[in-house]
Amino acid sequence: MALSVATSGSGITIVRVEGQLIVGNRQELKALVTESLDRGGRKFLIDCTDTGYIDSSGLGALVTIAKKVREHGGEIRLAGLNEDLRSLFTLTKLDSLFEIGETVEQTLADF
Amino acid sequence: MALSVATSGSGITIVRVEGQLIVGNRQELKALVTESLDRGGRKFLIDCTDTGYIDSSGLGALVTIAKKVREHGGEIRLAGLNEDLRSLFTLTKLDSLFEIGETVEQTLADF
Amino acid sequence: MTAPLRLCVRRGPEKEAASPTIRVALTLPSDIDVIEETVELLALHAFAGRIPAQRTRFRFRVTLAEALANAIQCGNGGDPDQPVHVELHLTEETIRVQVTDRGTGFDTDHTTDPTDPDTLEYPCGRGLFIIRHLTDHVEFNDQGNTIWMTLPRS
Amino acid sequence: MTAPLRLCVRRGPEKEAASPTIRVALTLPSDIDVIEETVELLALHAFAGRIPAQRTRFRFRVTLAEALANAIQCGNGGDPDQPVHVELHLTEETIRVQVTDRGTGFDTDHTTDPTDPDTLEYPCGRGLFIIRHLTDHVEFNDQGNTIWMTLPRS
Ligand SMILES: Nc1ncnc2c1ncn2[C@@H]1O[C@H](COP(=O)(O)OP(=O)(O)O)[C@@H](O)[C@H]1O
Ligand SMILES: Nc1ncnc2c1ncn2[C@@H]1O[C@H](COP(=O)(O)OP(=O)(O)O)[C@@H](O)[C@H]1O
Repeated sequence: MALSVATSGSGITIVRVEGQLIVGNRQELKALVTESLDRGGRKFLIDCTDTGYIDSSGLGALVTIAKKVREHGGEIRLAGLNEDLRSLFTLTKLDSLFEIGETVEQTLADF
Repeated sequence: MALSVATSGSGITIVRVEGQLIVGNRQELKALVTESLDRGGRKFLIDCTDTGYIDSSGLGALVTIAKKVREHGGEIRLAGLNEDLRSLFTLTKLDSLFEIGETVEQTLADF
Repeated sequence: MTAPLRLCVRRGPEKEAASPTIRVALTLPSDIDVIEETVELLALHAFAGRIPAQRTRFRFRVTLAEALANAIQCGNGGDPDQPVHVELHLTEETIRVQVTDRGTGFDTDHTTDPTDPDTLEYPCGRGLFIIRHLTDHVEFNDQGNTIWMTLPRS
Repeated sequence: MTAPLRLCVRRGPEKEAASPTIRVALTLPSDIDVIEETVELLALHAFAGRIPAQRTRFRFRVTLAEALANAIQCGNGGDPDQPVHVELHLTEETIRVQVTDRGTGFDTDHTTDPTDPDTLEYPCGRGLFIIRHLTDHVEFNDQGNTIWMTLPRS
């Protein structure tokens, strides 16, 4: 997995997850978002356009991150999920915890 | 494996071997050449352009066929062998028993 | 040379494919960092010579990753010296995945529902739930240290 | 939205591939008509995810076909009820092929040279010679009903 972070002109922190988000690497994602929160970031977009698959630990990490972001008065959205990834959120009902947008561009514009 | 037979304008029987020439199908080739001999065919070209691999039974079948053809005063040539197939004949020194031409066209012209 | 005249075409005996079961086996250390590579390696064999549906490939990868994570973390307690054994039994239609750890197992009849509003925000407890929903069939041995999952191959 | 500014790129831990040995196993009936299919099936696994040299693929297919033919015909006497067991042990660099039949074996030390002018026109006796020349290494068990052949994977 590779994570890359960018900040949009409107101050949204875009975290791009390339590859698998699984038990072996979910901590990296948590650490990265925590650092961004510490630096004052409050709006987060997780870009899953190039995400392969997510396991239950990866989903767990996203839940934990979402909680933390909300505790800081922030907001987190997901975007770019393909049908398979989307089905994981529907199955686990986590789609009720996360705002899941369509493309990154669309989700950024709506934020 | 699939065998197809054709006769050139100059009366050469061209036997095309598609796929593997191995223990499970070598009898077909023997039967086919024997029938051609019975019908008076004396010049044979085995077209290996689309042959995958040949096992020791396949080589053995070719040796038997060559003998039979020569006993009938005929001649047999091979053509279209790729490097790998050619190496089998060099390794087993069967290249001393068979005339091995280059392309089918070239070998037909030289026959 | 004039155009050759086709006389006949014969095909060798084409046996109805007996479709033998192919077994693919692999032993890995209890290290969560090898899960991803193991999954990719086994996916190559699971679908060797095939182009399965995108969804099939996804189901295989997610459920195998889950089962390996449980075997490594819950079963073997993350002790890298304890091996995890994986086998795929491949038939024409299905993949049977077997994952065995060296642990004492657990009560496999006890299931929890991670979609329960009370526990929805828990970070854990979704693994077996996902496995049950993304496979065609799940079974455990009595001890609870072997899981068998059945998935399609196409 | 203006162009996003790249802040950092992190990569997860990439473990030096432990390169586990993968075992692929298959049992077939003693029927020469299943050799071709078995060879193709096992070639898929032997080179899964790889694009080996044309020559490597050829060597694998020819020598496996030879070993299967011997096991079926010499070892099991062509009795379709007698199984032949094949295993591939795949490492990063090599393929170890194991073929076992139910026969009584033979004197594996006794080798003949089919290129001898006296026997050059014999229809048989080239199988083991080809195996010895197209593999990197050949071994038998003491009984002579198991052959191990080592070949490259690339
Ligand atoms: N291979 C195993 N060995 C021992 N216990 C296991 C094993 N697999 C699962 N479990 C038990 O089942 C529980 C539920 O597993 P799971 O649904 O995957 O969620 P999680 O692993 O996130 O807790 C685990 O917490 C563990 O107690
Ligand atoms: N698996 C086997 N079981 C018993 N005998 C075998 C086996 N493999 C080879 N042999 C013996 O070795 C001989 C030489 O084999 P090979 O070189 O393959 O030539 P061929 O099979 O054409 O005779 C065989 O004729 C047979 O007697």
